[in-house]
Amino acid sequence: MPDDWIFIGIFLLLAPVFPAAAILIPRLIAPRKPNALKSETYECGIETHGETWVQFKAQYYIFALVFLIFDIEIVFLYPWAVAFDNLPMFAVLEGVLFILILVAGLLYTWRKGVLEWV
Amino acid sequence: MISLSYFLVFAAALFCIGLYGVLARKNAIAILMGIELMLNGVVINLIAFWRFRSPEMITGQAFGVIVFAVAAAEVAVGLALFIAIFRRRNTIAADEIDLLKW
Amino acid sequence: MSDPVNSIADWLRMILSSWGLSEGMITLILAVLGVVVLATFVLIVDILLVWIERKMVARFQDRIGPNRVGPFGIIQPIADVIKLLIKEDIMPMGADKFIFNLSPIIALATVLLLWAVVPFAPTVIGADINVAVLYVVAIGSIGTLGIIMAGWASNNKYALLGAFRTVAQMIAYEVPMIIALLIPVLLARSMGMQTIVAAQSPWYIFVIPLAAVILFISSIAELGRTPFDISEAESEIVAGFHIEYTGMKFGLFYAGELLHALTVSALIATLFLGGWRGPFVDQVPILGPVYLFIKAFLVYYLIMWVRYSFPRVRIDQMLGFNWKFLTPLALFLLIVVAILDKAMTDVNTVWYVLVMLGANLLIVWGTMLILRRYARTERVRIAEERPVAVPPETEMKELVGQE
Amino acid sequence: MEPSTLVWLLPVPPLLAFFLIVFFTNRSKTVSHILGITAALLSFVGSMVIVTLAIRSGHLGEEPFSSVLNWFPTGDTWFQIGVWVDPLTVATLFFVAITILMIFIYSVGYQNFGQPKGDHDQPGLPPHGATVVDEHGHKHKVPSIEPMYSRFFAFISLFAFGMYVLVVSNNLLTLFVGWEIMGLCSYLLIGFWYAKPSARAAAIKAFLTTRIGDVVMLLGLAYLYYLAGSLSYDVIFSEETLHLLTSTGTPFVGISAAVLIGLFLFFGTVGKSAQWPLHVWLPDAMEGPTPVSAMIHAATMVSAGVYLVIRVFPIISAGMQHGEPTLTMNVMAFIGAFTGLFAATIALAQNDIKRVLAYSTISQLGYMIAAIGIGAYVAAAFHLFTHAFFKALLFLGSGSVIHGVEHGVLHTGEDIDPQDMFNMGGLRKKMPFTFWTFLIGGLALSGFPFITAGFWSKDEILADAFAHANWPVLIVLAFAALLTAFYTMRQITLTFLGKSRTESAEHAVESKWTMTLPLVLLAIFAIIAGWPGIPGDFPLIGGFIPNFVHEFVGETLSEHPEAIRFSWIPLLISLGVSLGGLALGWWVYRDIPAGAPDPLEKPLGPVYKLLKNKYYFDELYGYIFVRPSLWLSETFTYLWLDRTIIDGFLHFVSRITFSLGGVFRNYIDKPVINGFGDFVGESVKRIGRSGRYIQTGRVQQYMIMALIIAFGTLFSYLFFISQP
Amino acid sequence: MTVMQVIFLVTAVVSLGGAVMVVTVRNLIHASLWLILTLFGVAVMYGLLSATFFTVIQVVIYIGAIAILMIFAIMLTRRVKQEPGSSVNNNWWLAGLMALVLFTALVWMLSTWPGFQTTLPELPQDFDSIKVLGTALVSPEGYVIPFEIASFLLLAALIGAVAVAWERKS
Repeated sequence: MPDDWIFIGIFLLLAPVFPAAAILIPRLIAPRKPNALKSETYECGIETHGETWVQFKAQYYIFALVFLIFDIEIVFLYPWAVAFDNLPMFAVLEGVLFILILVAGLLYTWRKGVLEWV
Repeated sequence: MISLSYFLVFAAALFCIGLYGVLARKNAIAILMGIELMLNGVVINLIAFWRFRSPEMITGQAFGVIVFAVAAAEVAVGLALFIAIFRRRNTIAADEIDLLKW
Repeated sequence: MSDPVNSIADWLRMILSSWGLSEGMITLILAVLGVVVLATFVLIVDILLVWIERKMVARFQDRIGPNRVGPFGIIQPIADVIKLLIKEDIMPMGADKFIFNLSPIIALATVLLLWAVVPFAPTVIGADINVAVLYVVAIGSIGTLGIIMAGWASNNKYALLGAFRTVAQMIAYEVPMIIALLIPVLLARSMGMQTIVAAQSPWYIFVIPLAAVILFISSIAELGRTPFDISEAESEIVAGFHIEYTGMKFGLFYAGELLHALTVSALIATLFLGGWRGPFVDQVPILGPVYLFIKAFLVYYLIMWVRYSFPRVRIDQMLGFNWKFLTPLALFLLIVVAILDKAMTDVNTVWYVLVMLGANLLIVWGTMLILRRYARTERVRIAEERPVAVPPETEMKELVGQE
Repeated sequence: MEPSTLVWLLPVPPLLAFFLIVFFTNRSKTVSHILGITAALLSFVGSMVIVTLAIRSGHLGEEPFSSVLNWFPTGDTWFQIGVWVDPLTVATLFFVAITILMIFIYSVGYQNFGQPKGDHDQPGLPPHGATVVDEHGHKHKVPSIEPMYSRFFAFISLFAFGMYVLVVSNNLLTLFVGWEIMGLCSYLLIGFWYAKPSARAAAIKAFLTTRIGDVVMLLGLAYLYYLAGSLSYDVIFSEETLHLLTSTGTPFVGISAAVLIGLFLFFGTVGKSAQWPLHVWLPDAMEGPTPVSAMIHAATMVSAGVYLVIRVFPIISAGMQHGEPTLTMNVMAFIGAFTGLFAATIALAQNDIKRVLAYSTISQLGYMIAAIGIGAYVAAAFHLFTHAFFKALLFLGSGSVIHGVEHGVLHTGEDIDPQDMFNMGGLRKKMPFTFWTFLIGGLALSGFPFITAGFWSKDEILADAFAHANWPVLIVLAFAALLTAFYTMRQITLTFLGKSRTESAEHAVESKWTMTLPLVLLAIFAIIAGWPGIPGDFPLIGGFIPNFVHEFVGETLSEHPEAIRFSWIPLLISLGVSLGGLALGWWVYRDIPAGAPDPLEKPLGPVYKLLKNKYYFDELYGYIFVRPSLWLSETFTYLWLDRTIIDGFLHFVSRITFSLGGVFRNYIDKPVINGFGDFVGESVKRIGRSGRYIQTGRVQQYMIMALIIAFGTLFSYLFFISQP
Repeated sequence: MTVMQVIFLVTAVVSLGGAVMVVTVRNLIHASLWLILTLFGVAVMYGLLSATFFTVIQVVIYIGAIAILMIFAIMLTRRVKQEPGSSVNNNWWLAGLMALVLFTALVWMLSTWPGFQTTLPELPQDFDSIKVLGTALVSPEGYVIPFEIASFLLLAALIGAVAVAWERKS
């Protein structure tokens, strides 16, 4: 078990090495003649105008929000699922209740029309 | 051999750095980041105490789970508030949100 | 000699221990070796995938596909790699260099990392950790981070827009994916891949097919492939978050996407198609990887089939499909499965499977009814007002007038 | 620390230096040569520690310092690599360490460190000199620094690594590994100025010629491993193995395995130590920079060949009943003696100062081989020992001479070969250090009686030949010794004595201390290195210093060779040949006017032409080796190895460091330093301002207030109230 | 110096350094990336404490969700990439002092506590903390009330956040 985590850790350390190598090799063999025109940001071929920092609609945030809330449930539901064997029906129903409360939140956002991408 | 002190000191340091962020940063989101750091310090404490003091009871981990939920809720609401404030006042610099003064 | 991987590992262990190395050091060295071997193997498969994908799309589109370089053009990917290697990589002005370089690395590394928990055989697995399923989710979310970093670092509003769309889509579809992953975990009572594979008699695809379907769909969305490829909708946002990437960096995104597809297939195969399970696998463990890859490539073929058969959906349709259909369905399925499973604690397997399967099919049927009604109303709504096409010559006049 | 552990560490520093220089510090010449010299110094110190420990522990022959590691499993046993320090190793280690260190230091001066960049130098060509303008506005041509300075140090570091590996290894395979590393290094270093066609050709020549020997040697190793099942010294030199080798027959009628293996291994030596017929590469190897010639082609690498045969002497002499030499030994005696004479004759007619030394090296190595051939184990080791010192000294001295003359050439702008002895003369006054040290070395080489080291070792070989009543060898070697003395004196006279024959020689100047210091130190060794080898029963001075070499090195063999008793004849012979040769040489060449031909040319006639063209051996071999090799050198070494891999990697490294610097600046310098400055500057103002209003409406200030109060109460509680 | 200590120290240094960067750098996106690094270090800490479930949860929740949320919020509340002016308010030095005092006080108090140097006890045999946690979370004598309340908390957070952040298109 600890060995497996050592493996994971080493993998975490080594996995970036391969793509990093793939990025570094071109630095050695690829030509590098940057010029102002070449490093213009690309916008369908026309000149770029305006600030890159465009204002985003709040809806992105809302989606991330809903996602976050549903993400939290895994903290509770995965142990619940793993421990399923030694749970009585009552405990199962508690889990179901948990889910239902979250679904209520989903229904609220739905009703409020947040999920409509406008 | 690694002992409880390691984790406690680490958690304390994390907590204090977070505190500094909360007290000193202008940008509200940065303040929120500081709060996240503090919460992490707390959870580390919980887990460390569970591991070192009472590994057979699960209390520490249960508390940690709850703290996770709280942190998530706090971030969600806090950021929502900042977005609303930004929409009204076009800034989220904490020291420009000072309508409540003498 | 039935299990070459472990016998080689033991042999190395013997040599190292005869050098008087400490046990921990040996474990470390072996782990490093394992990582390198696994990653290299996966990357080679990845290079092969380019060819397979291109051949497949060619077949779907009634072409021949790469056929010049090498037999059946199988050397084509190598040539592509070389080309990418010797292309000049351009850094857009105002880009955040470090993050700009970091994100493609993350994009490929995260996909590689997923293979750490894919079981190849009863005894061969990178790391048999007891939270493997969540590990998959976690690594996936890091991948999301890589995309957002790419979009931000490019200093290009289209890249940023594309990144945001992609991330919104990925996190949105992560919800049904998590729930769909939760269901096999619930049946197997564990998050460890080996345990889940071992628990699959029969394969979960026969027990909870709906979960498999949900996972399949949400995985496709996670991959950002057609029909969910608004992240690189050429017609809307030029190429998505990697618009500014050239040369090998773009190649890394591309390779990462392909490999991610295969990885997801392997995971689906592991969770629902019994992973390495198959005839004689207990006598000959070396068969395990073969079965696994057969199943994985089956799923991968399905993904490609979907990709080359469906048009792209609009972003609003896509998000709506997720929040209003997939997520509730997944949650409902989870509730049903949980209750049924607890209710049938001491029922023999055959009945158990039959009931579960029936429940799934029932849910599917119900869903179909709802969908049909929804589709009807939708058709009616669309049928009413419709944009009228402008006669071309007026357009021409306007254009000329503008001159 | 356990001695064996230290022995393991000996080869490490040069290897590290190599990688560090190649990968990281290639750009900075200073750092590079500091790295290289430090590595050499570390290994030197380690070796000296080993030597002292070895001499302390009385009976090193019985239990040498050794330790082994498993390398790869062979069936049920392991192939083991390890280190092994016995008296022979100690002696070799001693001179290897010293010469290597000296040459490292010398190279700093020789490659013109500290001189300006050349006007039109490019990598791959020797520096052409730079123009500097002094305060009066006069332009001067001065020597310019070697463009590939760092790479030079990287290469010689790698070479030092190879040599150390070879010396300390406890089995023939790792010895062979070090052997090959040195082969590669000599290739790289001879072809160091790869843009010179002659250098390229010489590199290829050296590489391929030695390869021939190595292949045969590898055959020998394989056969030996096949029979003995191991290559470790302690196994293959054990009684039963030797007996096994002698008893097993071979496909060749009447040749025992021992003889065959011995011949194979000896052929490797023939390649490495440039014995006839594979001697051709060594003179051309003088194309490399002079420190390389000194290091590789005098002090260490060619010595490695002799070291090998001395090392495997038990195999060579296996089956030797009561002084009856084996077939191998006869072959060696013949080839050694022949090479000794043959090379000496060629050396007579060479005008290039370095070539003369090269041929003398060949002939001296022939001496050692011949000594082994007649069973004079200790004498061979002894001569190897002393020869390393004075030959290194001579080469470095010649390098110094060339350097001085080049300086003159740059000054006068004449178009002459600065290595041709006929362009020199009268350098005695110009370069006193070089002259005296060179003189000492030359006398040692020609065996000047009683003082110099060369005399004792050479005399011992002759005495051995006499004692074994091996007349042909004795006569040939004696004659070779005469010739040696003759051409040595010829060299000294032409170079230093008389008056200068060219403007450049007039303007030659003494070299920098980095070059003269090693000369002086080596000169000291060139004298005293012989003293511990004075035979005990030598008249007058004998037994003054115990015949240490014989006692110590002799221990290496299982049965110690008994010291041969003193007799007057070999002594008189060596006295005669050395003094006679020296006198003759001086008399013939005492005053040569400028532009005059070699006085030997007329009397010898066609023979002289034959000698001058080295018996046309190059032309003979040219068709076999050089042509196919040119392609190899062009494409492989130059284009791929050099340009792509090494340079490319260095560019990559430099970029990394650059970006690192940026990171430091942004994340360390700016926030910390500047932040602190501002803090000190404005803190007073800030304090005043923040004290003004308590209620600012700013949440964070409220929090701070709350915290202050909370801490205050808490601490006051803890300190005052809760104290019992 | 056991392996565990080495890992711990490296992780501690990295994550604390990351934390410092979080509270110091101007660019908020960079701050959030540093935050992610720190959170990752904390995840490794959980791993060292053999709370592997928390390791993955940390990555999923904090890096996968909260960090993304923050980056979104940053994007939403910015018109220009770099805000002019200092990134900290006027009494940042006081804040730093507070943090320092608190830290010293904490360490001092902890160091006086006898259990400070507790060494690592062995985990009970076949102890699957996830199973136990799952059981405890929904068992009436365990944490069922916090469990359900947490769900309500999340519901409230969701509704509240949506209500605050969502403006109806007019």
